[in-house]
Amino acid sequence: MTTTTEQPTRRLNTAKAMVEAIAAEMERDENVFVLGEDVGAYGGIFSSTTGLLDRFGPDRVLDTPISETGFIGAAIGAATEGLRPIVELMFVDFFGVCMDQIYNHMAKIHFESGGNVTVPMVLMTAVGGGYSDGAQHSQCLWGTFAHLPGMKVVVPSNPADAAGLMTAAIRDDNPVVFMFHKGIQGLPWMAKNRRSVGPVPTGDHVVEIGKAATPRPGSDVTVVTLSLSVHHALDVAEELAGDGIDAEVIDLRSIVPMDTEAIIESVTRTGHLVIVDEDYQSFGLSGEIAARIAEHDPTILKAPISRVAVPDVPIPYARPLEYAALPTPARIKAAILQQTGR
Amino acid sequence: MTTTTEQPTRRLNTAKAMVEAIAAEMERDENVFVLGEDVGAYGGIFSSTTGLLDRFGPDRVLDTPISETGFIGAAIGAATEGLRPIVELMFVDFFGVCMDQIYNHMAKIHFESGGNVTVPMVLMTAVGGGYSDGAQHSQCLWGTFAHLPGMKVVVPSNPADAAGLMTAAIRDDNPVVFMFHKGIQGLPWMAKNRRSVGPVPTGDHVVEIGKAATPRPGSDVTVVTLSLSVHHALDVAEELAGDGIDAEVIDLRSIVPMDTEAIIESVTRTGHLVIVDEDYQSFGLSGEIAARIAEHDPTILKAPISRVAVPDVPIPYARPLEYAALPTPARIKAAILQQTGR
Amino acid sequence: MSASMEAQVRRDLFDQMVLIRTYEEAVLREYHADKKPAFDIGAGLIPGEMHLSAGQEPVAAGVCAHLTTDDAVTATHRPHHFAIAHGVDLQAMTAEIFGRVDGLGKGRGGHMHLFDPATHFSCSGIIAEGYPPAAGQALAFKRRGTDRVAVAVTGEGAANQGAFHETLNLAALWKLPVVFIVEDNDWGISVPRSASTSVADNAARAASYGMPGVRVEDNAVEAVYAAAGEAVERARNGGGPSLIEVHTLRLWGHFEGDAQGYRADLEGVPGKDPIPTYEAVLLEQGVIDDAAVAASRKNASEVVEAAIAFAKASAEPDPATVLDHVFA
Amino acid sequence: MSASMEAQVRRDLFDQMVLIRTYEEAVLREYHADKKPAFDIGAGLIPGEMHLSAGQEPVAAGVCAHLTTDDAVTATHRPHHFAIAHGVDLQAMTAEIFGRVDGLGKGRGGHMHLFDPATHFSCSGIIAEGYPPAAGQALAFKRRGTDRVAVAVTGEGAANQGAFHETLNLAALWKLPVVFIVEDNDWGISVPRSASTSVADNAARAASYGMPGVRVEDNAVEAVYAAAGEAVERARNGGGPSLIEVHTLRLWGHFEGDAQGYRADLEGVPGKDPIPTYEAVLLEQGVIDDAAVAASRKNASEVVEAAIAFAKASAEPDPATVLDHVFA
Ligand SMILES: Cc1ncc(C[n+]2csc(CCOP(=O)(O)OP(=O)(O)O)c2C)c(N)n1
Ligand SMILES: Cc1ncc(C[n+]2csc(CCOP(=O)(O)OP(=O)(O)O)c2C)c(N)n1
Ligand SMILES: [Mg+2]
Ligand SMILES: [Mg+2]
Repeated sequence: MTTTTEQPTRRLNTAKAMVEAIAAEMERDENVFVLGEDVGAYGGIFSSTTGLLDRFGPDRVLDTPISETGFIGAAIGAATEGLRPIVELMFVDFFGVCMDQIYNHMAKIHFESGGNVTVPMVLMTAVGGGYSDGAQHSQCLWGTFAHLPGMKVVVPSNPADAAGLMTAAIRDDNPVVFMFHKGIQGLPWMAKNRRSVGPVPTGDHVVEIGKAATPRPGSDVTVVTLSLSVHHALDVAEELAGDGIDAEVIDLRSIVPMDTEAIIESVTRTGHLVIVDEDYQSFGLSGEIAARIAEHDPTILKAPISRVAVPDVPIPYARPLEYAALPTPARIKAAILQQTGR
Repeated sequence: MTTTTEQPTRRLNTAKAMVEAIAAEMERDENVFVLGEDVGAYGGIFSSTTGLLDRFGPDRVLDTPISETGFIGAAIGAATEGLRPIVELMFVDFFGVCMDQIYNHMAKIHFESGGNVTVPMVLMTAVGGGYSDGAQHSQCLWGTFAHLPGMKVVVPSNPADAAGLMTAAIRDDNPVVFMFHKGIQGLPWMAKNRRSVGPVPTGDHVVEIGKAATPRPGSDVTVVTLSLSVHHALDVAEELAGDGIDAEVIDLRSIVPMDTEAIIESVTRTGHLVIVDEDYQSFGLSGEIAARIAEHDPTILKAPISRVAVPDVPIPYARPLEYAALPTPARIKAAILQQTGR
Repeated sequence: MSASMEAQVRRDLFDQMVLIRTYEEAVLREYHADKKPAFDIGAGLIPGEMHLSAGQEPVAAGVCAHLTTDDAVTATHRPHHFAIAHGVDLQAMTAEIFGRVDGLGKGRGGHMHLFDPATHFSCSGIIAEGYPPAAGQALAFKRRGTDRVAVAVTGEGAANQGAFHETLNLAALWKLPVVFIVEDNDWGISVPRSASTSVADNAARAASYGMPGVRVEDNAVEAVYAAAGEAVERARNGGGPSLIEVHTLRLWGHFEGDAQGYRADLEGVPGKDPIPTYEAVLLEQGVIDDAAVAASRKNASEVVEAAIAFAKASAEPDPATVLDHVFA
Repeated sequence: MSASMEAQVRRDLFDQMVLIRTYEEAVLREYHADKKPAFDIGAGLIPGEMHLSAGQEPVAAGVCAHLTTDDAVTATHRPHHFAIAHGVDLQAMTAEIFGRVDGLGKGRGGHMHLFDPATHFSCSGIIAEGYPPAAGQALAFKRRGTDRVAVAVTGEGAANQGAFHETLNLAALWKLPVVFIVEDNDWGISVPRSASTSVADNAARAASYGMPGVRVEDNAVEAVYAAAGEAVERARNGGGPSLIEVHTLRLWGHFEGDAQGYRADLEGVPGKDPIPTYEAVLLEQGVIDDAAVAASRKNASEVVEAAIAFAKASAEPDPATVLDHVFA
């Protein structure tokens, strides 16, 4: 089900890759439609819907009032009637105004109905900091969503995965939360990670939800991460390769389901684990990874694990503070060095 | 700062202990007041405010409309002006309609103001299942709150702690989320845990937030838990003591801050860890405990850890299903036996 | 108005109300049957919170008389009257309330979480949060070019929740075929409407959204029927949403076990029961006779007892299936 | 009305508007100064989203003229005009926008998170979520028996958020001393009010809560002043809350970097600038002369540049302090 690498590719940024995937599904299935704030003429604040209004018209690309409970709830109702909405929550930070629809309804209706009602929808939302947007506009919060059962949580790190996971999410009969990082959209108005543009397979490109990728194999230490941090980890790993440190980088791609096997397989080989997570450190992703290892076999760890995450502080505005909180390459490097005893 | 055991005590159920603590602080400080749905004449759906209206009148005990964003937000604004509100969210399950006020405002204002504004308030809320109240009225969700920085999270298991932690919470200059389990309130209309009534010290009884208790010391296995599950763990530990298994039971009492030292000290001695958590298993409390051990020293674990939590399923309605999901004594016992190789 | 109403419609409204009441009385009986002598909410064949709709039959009967099972209804924590009036299979619904495998949700949902795709019925235990999905169902109906409508129900207490406001604005803006019902039974648990609502009339709030709003007084089933008829018609014809508030009656406690110590008006309540009132009117006007009343009750009783028997005969879910149905 | 208004009040309104505009122009300059040639939101001395209030000066000036720093103001993601008009220390505010240690929040908050206990000023980047805390401030003022009032500000887009509804109901129910302001600048980012709001007038929504509502047209500062005067007076005298919607103008983009390609009315915008308009009226009526205008601008410029210089001279926070201030 995952990407066939033989397919021809074209180079797109992540935003464009998402849009293309959405457009292809809209072509394929008239039940697919998009709604959210500024998804129409504006094309999505983070360019996740650019051009869709022109292509599909206002009946299938709906700008909404600033009523997240109202319109996400409407998407849920529409999904229970067989439509396949893609609804955007502009920043994940706004989940607090509409979480009841998300976790008590979107995520539970299928279960409460004993499987009789399906809720096939995608809730897409922008995550991440690094550009001084402050404590209410810079969070990742994937741990918050992953803790609550009934929704898949997908977190791509690059254009090809964004496209392939978006396609998978739209075709999934379950609610899927699709969290894209602003820093890899390739936005013209934000510093771009160089990997925010990359090859995207043409044709029917689907990335299976639940399978991690290993963009860099290695033998000395396992770096488990996701989203923008994948690129920081890869940059650091490349740099340290010159010093004879061979770091493996695992890109989780989704955390519900999470590819526990891939993590355990890698750590069993390397014995060293660094978790890099742009979400808050405690009670989140890094803990869950640690627990799955500790449940499996704590002796695969040759040293205490390292967590490079946001240290339980709201994201500060001022750049020096924000970058002290974020999982920067410098912090990742320090953790790898510590793991490898250098 | 914690309970002096020499103090004279009286026997109260947990609900009454909470009410007494609130009343004492209302007497002491006219800035303390209570608001929420049905906190007045009804006395709180789970008896957390019984009698307060009669004692303090409608100016200090305010029934609210069913507008959680509105009245929790109002409590926040009042707190920034120096009042000390105790605001009740009737069931924690309803957090989704008001989480923005809680986590983006209550929990962040102090930080965003650089420490210039304080938000001294208590958000108290009922948690827990076990009486077939279904997927939207049976959750614990402490992991959700603990993941988000800026609020303390207190989870008492018995009358004395409920009183002492409530007093501490009201006097704390930070927002404190106070999560009380319905099953230990001692409600006349619900099956009572026998320990829902217990001795409560009279006089100025404060339990420091952040310190775990060890209601049962032991040497073979550490059971880390909180809230209602403490009692199941103690019951099982007592039973297994007859079989020569000496289980230590740690009652966390608060998870932000969490008494990591107490956990590590114990596991270092026993080498075996069972985490019992009535919240969802993944991305929550059990993970965080595992991570703190793995960060400290994974070799203190002589065996893979055991998690007895809700297995990432919405709480089912039907009793056989609900009890298959809850951390029952039977599941706790099985985990301890597995840890101890029996 | 009643004079001109067809006798059959009036008889149907009466029968519907009788059926609902008979059901609620049977649930009441079963719910308490094995919670004696000490009430324990978690014990017995029907555990958990139980919000019964006795007294509010006129609302469900009057509204649902205009619907087919192609239309959608989203109800509240107090959902039985609407489920019954909308034609949800009574046996599957009852089995769900008993937590059995033949229940609508195979025992996963329970009394506040009844989902029936066959009749597009659903409900939610979270205040006012059934409103937004109803708008979405209406959106789906509209996009598909059908004339189907969605009905969304909430209480007067819930009308102060943000979701109420957001959904009314959205539905009006998009001219969705929704009929919003507010059941004003004067109470939100222990809080009277005067302590929750800054105005006397939620129907008047419809003006905030540019939609028609009416308030039906006196729990009058025929007035509900008339108002709902207009609103459903408008929605079917592309005229957009409407709001109907009905001043109804909570005949019993908020939930079972509620002693209602807070309720000053308690003494007058039984006298306001809408069913004897309506029965007397219909008898007086010769629309029904004593035999018809007896037949109505007998039929209701048979149907209800069959549903209860079905539920009791259904198996309890196997604990080994606890992880089923989290994902499709 | 303007004829009868004291000349000094009118001059003060003008000066206030000039000060605000001068400030926003200076922030605009500094914000873009080091983001050239390629705009990068995260770069430069002032990073992050920047929502400037140019064009909306009449609202803040007209409302805050009735307040003292004992009163509270909660503003939005677009907070500068209200902060300035309410008397927040300009230097500490500017230092915060520059992310410096002498800022209101020691660099933790930023432009959308300005908290000033000295003037009871705060704001929030979450739509409409400043409304509920304002009600709480008003509750505190009322409980203490003071005549202080709380002003809560939001945009017309935000008026469709649930928090708006909940807070208006609560404030009306409890007769809290709040004045609710809706700044209708026709747009919520790229969405025109016709695509977000089912009615033409948010002031009319006040009726849903039994509170007075007025709409001020034409961005008219003196009409705002008059309406706010009444509303503040009512609140101080125990008359409860009011709602004022002002039809104002978003002179620039939603945030800096917004090319406004979606905005059909763009051409006409500069001509609607409220400051030259008001200046012309006051000049014509002899309330001010050219010298006064020049003095107003010069004073504003000095104050603003001093604030910017102060901010630039303030130190950046030490990364080692990143964990400070999470808890008191
Ligand atoms: C968001 C939310 N808040 C609170 C509750 C608890 N609750 C359940 S029913 C109820 C009262 C509802 O009153 P109303 O809307 O008038 O409906 P009624 O019970 O009278 O039918 C409350 C407060 C809830 N279920 N959801
Ligand atoms: C709950 C929430 N939803 C969405 C946003 C993103 N957002 C920021 S400003 C804005 C538009 C606000 O429009 P309006 O209320 O009219 O204020 P204006 O910007 O015009 O001053 C939006 C949608 C937000 N900050 N909070
Ligand atoms: Mg009611
Ligand atoms: Mg606007």
